Formats: sequence, structure tokens, C-alpha cells
Amino acid sequence: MTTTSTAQVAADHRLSMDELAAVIARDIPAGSFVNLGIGQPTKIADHLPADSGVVLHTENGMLNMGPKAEADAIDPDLTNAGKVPVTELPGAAYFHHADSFAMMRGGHLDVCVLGAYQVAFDGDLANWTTGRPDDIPAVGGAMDLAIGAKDVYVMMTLFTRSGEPKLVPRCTYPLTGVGCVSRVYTDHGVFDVGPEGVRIRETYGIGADELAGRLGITPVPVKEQA
Amino acid sequence: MTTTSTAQVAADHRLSMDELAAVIARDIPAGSFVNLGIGQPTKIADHLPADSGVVLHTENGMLNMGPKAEADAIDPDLTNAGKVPVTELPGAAYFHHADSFAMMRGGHLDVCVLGAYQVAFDGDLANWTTGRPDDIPAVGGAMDLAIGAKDVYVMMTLFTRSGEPKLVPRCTYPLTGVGCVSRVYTDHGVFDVGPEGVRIRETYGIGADELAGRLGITPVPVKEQA
Amino acid sequence: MSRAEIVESADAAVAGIEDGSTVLVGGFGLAGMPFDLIDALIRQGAKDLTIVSNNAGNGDVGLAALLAADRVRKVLCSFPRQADSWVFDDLYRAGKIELEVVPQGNLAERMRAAGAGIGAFYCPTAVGTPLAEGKEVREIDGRTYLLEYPIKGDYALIGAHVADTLGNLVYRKTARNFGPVMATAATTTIVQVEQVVDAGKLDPEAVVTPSIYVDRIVQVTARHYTVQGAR
Amino acid sequence: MSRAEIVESADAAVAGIEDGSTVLVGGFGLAGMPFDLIDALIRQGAKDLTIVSNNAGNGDVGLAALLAADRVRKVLCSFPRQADSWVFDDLYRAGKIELEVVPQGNLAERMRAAGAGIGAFYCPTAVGTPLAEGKEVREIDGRTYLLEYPIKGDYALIGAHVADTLGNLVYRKTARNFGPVMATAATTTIVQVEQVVDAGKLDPEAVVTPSIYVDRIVQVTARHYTVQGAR
Repeated sequence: MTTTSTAQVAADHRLSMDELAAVIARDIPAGSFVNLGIGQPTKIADHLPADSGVVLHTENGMLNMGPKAEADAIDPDLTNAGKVPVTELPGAAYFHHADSFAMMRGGHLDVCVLGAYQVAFDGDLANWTTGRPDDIPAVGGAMDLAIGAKDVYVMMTLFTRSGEPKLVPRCTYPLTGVGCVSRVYTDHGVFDVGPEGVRIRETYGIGADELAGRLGITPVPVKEQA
Repeated sequence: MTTTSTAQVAADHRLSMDELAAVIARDIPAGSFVNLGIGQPTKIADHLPADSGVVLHTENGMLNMGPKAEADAIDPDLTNAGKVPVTELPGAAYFHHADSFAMMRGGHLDVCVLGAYQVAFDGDLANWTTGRPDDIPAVGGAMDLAIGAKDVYVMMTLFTRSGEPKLVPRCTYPLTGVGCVSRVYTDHGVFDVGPEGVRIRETYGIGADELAGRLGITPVPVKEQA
Repeated sequence: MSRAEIVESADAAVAGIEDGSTVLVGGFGLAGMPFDLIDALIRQGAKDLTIVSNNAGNGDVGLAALLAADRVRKVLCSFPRQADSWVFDDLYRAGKIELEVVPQGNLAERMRAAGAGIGAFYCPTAVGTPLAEGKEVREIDGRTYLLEYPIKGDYALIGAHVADTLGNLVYRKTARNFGPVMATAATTTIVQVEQVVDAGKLDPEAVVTPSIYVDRIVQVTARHYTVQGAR
Repeated sequence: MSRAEIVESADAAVAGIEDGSTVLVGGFGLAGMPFDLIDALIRQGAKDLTIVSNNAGNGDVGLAALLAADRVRKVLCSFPRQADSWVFDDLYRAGKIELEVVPQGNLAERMRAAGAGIGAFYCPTAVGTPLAEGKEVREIDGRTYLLEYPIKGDYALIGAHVADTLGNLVYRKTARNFGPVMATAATTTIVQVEQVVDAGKLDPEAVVTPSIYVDRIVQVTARHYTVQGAR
């Protein structure tokens, strides 16, 4: 039984990654401490309202990171986790790597947004290696981020270029973390995942039942949409 | 067989605690990082040559601690581990308690000098509680200091007021640390202790054989006196 | 945790602390002790508390006053017995308070572990001593260690020197002691400071406690005591 | 360890590093990487090294140059594969270098443990992943942890901003990264700085690495690279 018809069709088209970044920015509570993973999640910063009071953490040792640095503001001693030059905001603080990951592992970050190869309905995450023999394994801070933040969100396209779902019953790629993801933001819709299985929260340019069909899921009933 | 006759009679009288502090100060290598325990060991600081380059650590979060503060220099935010107001020297650094004890436990201090109730021939230390029922147990940093420094020296009178030796075959008081002491400085003489047993290094106002007799020890041969 | 709140009074800062809470209290002796927060906690009335602090009170002020007000069920500390710990001594000898003695470095490291998400750690301190009783022993690389577990607080009450409006903190000299560690180890961290400045006024390189660890801040007039009395 | 020595050249600073040493190398990408010390190490000639660093070299400078000079037997790092890690990639694919991938936070915490005298610790990171293989698993308070052991270096080569004549260090912005942790975890810590000042010139409240962790210091002219090349 699918009761996904209660999920809201929140947009009449599949979202671009920029539009999706705006959706995620909207869902991050004001005043949160947030880590935005390398790649697409970085875009979310551009959509946070100026008065959101959201404080960005970068795992290479900083709180209250500002936007990307341009031109003369580029300082090789000040980068984000993707090694991109960034800026500092008033009230910033620097700390070393052990302190930075203690902050993360200790559960002090409210939200972390990561990219993914695959997310399982129960919240398992695969985002660090394809496991292919020619793929040099490189984990960085992904496993620490996956288990550290109070809420781990994933931002990704819902399907691979060849049309395979990336939200899956069980990850086939090597895991980054077990049951760690709570929500998945995709171009086709937003999902809650976890021990109770997958629930469709809202959809973009597609009905919930059709989306459920494409994913081969029987979503659990949506109770109260936030 | 005792070969303690090779130990040097280094003074013609039993040393006062001040004289003993001077002896210990003499033995601390220049440039060492040193923690001086609460009580008598604090006196050692007064005997370190100005050019010794010895840096004092206090476990409540400071390196390069200066002498006791007097009058207007007293700052309630700046004390040593005995809660006595002290001063800071140029090149001081402050850190929190976890960092301070990491420094100690990690083996970065060269020398620590502690008082003791008893030291065993094999280097066991008892200096935190008599174990009597009316004695409120209080360990402070004693156990951390005992296992932390590269060399743990003890500074104490050799006999209790009632004449019992405090350098003993086996501690009868509750232990602070196992096999942790390397040298014992007393009013009657200096001893190396450790896995190879006790050796008399030098004596004050008493011959080595007589001293050995009073302690009931058969010291191992003294090889090379430093 | 979301942004730190700057409150108007020490009473507002300690509001809501429940009976039976575990409260981490900063300070080494009297240096760094959050006197205003403790006095407010006495007025607030929470009882049956477990207090984690280096000492068990000095003289009649701060933690000693909280103990004297009969609000504390148990003390975890490294060094209860001092020249001026008469309040604790009397309660302890009368069997009115529970005591768990923890070596000072373990107290700090166990709180750090709580703040850093470490499940437990092997520590060489206290091996072979009475304080090793009941602890798991393990040999690693030829050295013997004890397994030590985190100490987590429901609340931390600490003193710092200056806060900025975001909640970043700096301390003064050896009054820093346990504050930065306790701030990481409690669900709710409450700080008294001598001054609050605008965000951007503290050197980002010199912040000791980043704002993420701070929940409530109150500015108070500095009160200092030495172990021998008020000054 | 006794007082830090200020030496005249990067070559003097790295003198005596033996073949087969484990060398902790600071930096996150190129920020904080001790370029002058690495170049001197290449000239010095030590080989068969085990390198512990966050990355495995960027472009053709720093760590990448050391790898290209065929001095490294094994790399322990969190993130070898980057847009500009061609030197490592080629060596790895040719089977000419060993790789141990360690999650970034574990890399930092395991070095901290080495510096702090912790025998091992239970860490929640990597549970249930391929990187958990062979590690001891333990459940504590309902959560699953892996047992992680310290990573100790024979040498640490790090970059800092300013040193005082005693050896106290401060860093600059996110170039701080692994430097302070590595300084605690190595038998001999060698630091390149942009400036040496007299003891007393650094704010004691703002010292990040206390002098006790520093053995040799050399002042160099700042050289910076970004990941995309020199600038």
C-alpha cells in the first residue's frame, strides 16, 4: 500500500541543482551550525538568507566561513574542505584538525549536507568510492561527517545518467556510513529515510505514485509533512 | 654483598629541605621541561640558575610559570597547582586541562618532582592517601604526574618522625603509580630505584654502608656515578 | 545546538536546570569558578545534583555554598580535601554526600571524550592503584592501560573572560583550566563572562571555545576570591 | 624534550632523518604544507619513508615532489585522489607505492592519541564500512565503535606562521589544520615559520603549539601555492 498521494507536488518541473540548493537552504533552521560537503552542497550557502544566522563549519578548521574568495581576497592560507579559497565572517574561529573533527564526531553540528552515489531506504550512505579496481580510494572526511552531524542530508540527482535510481533498497557501492542519512534531496523530490523506511515528502514535476513506481518502492504512509 | 662504599659521601651533614632542593636543581638538565609538585618540590624553583633555561609546567594549564606572586602582582586568575598565586615569564603559554594532561601523559615533560609517603625499591610510589578510614581520599594530578614524565624524582625525608624508613621494599600505603619513580632525593642521601632495585648515589652525613643498614637494604653495585 | 543566547541575569541563565541533573562546574580551586551562576543555581533550587568539578569547594563561597545548601547528592572530583574544604569534609564525614575520586587528567580526558564522540579510551593513569578497581585492563604495545568512559554533563556552568555576541569565548590565564573541556561535554553550556563584545572583535586565531559549544551567556561583574578568602 | 633549536637553514633542520622513518607532514592540500622542509628532505636523501599526511601531494610541488623523487614507500592519508594528484596516481597505479586510507578525523585523533599518551580509543567513524575491516568492534551504551590505535611519527615536518625564540607557535587561518596535532605526535618536530620573534612577543593566551612540542625551527620566506598552481 502506498499512501504517497498525501505527498505534496511542490513544483511543476524537475528542479535544477540550484533550485534544489534553495529548497535545502529553506529547510535549514535559523541559527544552525552546518557543514556543506564538497561539490553541489556548496551551492546551498548562496541561498541562505542573510539573517538566517546559520554558521558554516569547514572541517579543515573553521567556524563561520564566508563565501568563496575572489581576486585580491584570495588567501592561500584560507580554504574550504574542497581546497577552494574562501573568506571569513565576523565571529569566525580557527581550530586544528583534531578539534575540528571532535566537534563533528561529538554531535555538535546540527546539519551536514553531502553528495552521494547511493542512499538506501534505511539511511545507509555510499559516497566515497565506486569500488572499481581502477578507482583510487579516497575518503577524506566523508565517514566522519556521515556519523557526526545530528541530521545528515543528501543532495543528489535521483537517477544516474543511465537512468538507474540512486535511492535504493540496499547500497551496492561500498558504504560510507550505516543508517546515517535522515533526508534525501533530489531533482525529482525529497525523501525521508531511516529505520522506518523511505517516505516521499514532496515531488517536483512528477506525482508521488509515479515516482514511487519508478523507484520500485512501497513508501510507508506519510504522517505529518513538516 | 653491598658495594655501597663506592657511593660518595657528598655532605658532612644531613641536608635541610632547602639544601636538598638545591641538589635537585643541580641535577635537572638545562633546558628541561619540569613539573614541580605541591609542597617541598616547589622550593626547587628558587635554586635553578637564571640561565638554566628550565621551563616550568603547572598542570592547571601553563608553561613557563614564574615565581610566586607577591602583593600587587597577585592575580586570582593565575595560580599554580597548589592554588598559590604565581607569575608568568616571557614565552609563557596557557592551555586547558585536557591539553595540559595530554602533555603530561604523552611523555613530553622531562622531569617531575613529587613528594611521597613511601617509595619502593622498584620505583613504586605512594603519595596520595594514607588509606586511613578518616582520610578523605584526594588524588589531584598525582597519578597522572607519576606515569607521565620521562623521569619522576621524589623529594622527601628518608624517615618518618617515628623513625620508620620511607624507602621500603614494598609500599604499605595505597599506590599512586607502579614502578614510576627513577630517583629519590632525601635528607640522608640520593637513591636510584627501579626494576634493578635500589642503588645509593650519594649520602649526606652518613656512610653508605651505615645508611644501607638502617634501610635494611643490600644495594646492587653502584656502577657509574653520574 | 543553535546560536548562543545572551541573557540578562544569572538567574535567567540557570533557569530550567532539573533536579537530579549532572552539572559540570568549571574552576580549579577558585580560579575560573562561576560564582554568579552557582549563586543563581542556589536560588533556583535544583537539588539532588551530581557535580563534576576539580575540587569540592573552598571556603564558604561558590561550590562550597552549593554543597552547604544541601543540593548535591554526589561529587566527582580529583581533589576534595584541601585546607579550606570544611564544608565538603563535614558532609562527607557525616555520610551526607557521595564521592568519586577521579585522577585530574582522567577527569579532563573523560569530559573531552564525551565532547568528542569517543566511546571510551585506554589510559595509563592509575594502573595498579586502588583507583583501578573494577576497571578493564588491557596491555597495548607492552604498556598496561585502563579503559575509561566519557563523563557527560546535562549542564556545564563555566566562567570565561570575554564572549562575543555569537558565543565565542576567551579566558584569562590559568582560569581557563576546565572551562573549554566542560563546554564541549554538556548538553547545555552556560557561561558567565566579564564582558560581551560584538562578533568580529575577538581575534579568530585566539578564540579558545568556539561558539558552537555555548548556549547561554550572562555578563557579570568580576568577583575574585583566593583560596585564603575574598579579595 | 629540551628547548627548541633555531637553525640557519631548512637543510640543517632536516639533518639526520633516517631512511625508513615515519614522517608526519602538515598541510591540507597545499595550505600549511612545509615546502622548504620537504625540498630540503629531498636534497637530504632519506628514502623508504612512510608519510602521514592528509593528502598525497598536489601538482608537482611539496609532497608531490617528494613522491616523484621516489623516497616514499607508503602513504597514510585520508584523500589521495584529487584533481591534481597525478604524481601519486601514477605511482599507485604502477604498484610503486603503498596506500593506507584513514578517515580524516581518525587520522587527526590517532595522532592526538599518540601525543596524549592514550593507548587506543573507541571511535564511531567507519563502522560498517570497508575501512572497518580487521578492526575490533565494541558496543558501548547502544552505539557501535571501532578500536583505533595511535599513529606516532619519528619526525613531524610542519609549517607555522610565527615562532618565538622558545619555540611557541601560532598559525594562520586554515593553514593551522594538522600542524598542532602532528607537533605532539612526533619524536622530533621540525617547523618552518615565516618569522621568529623574541620570547614574550606572542600573546600567551593565543599560543597554539606550546614550545614543549617543538625541536627545530627554521625561518623561511613564505611560498604559497594554490591547488591549481603556484601564485
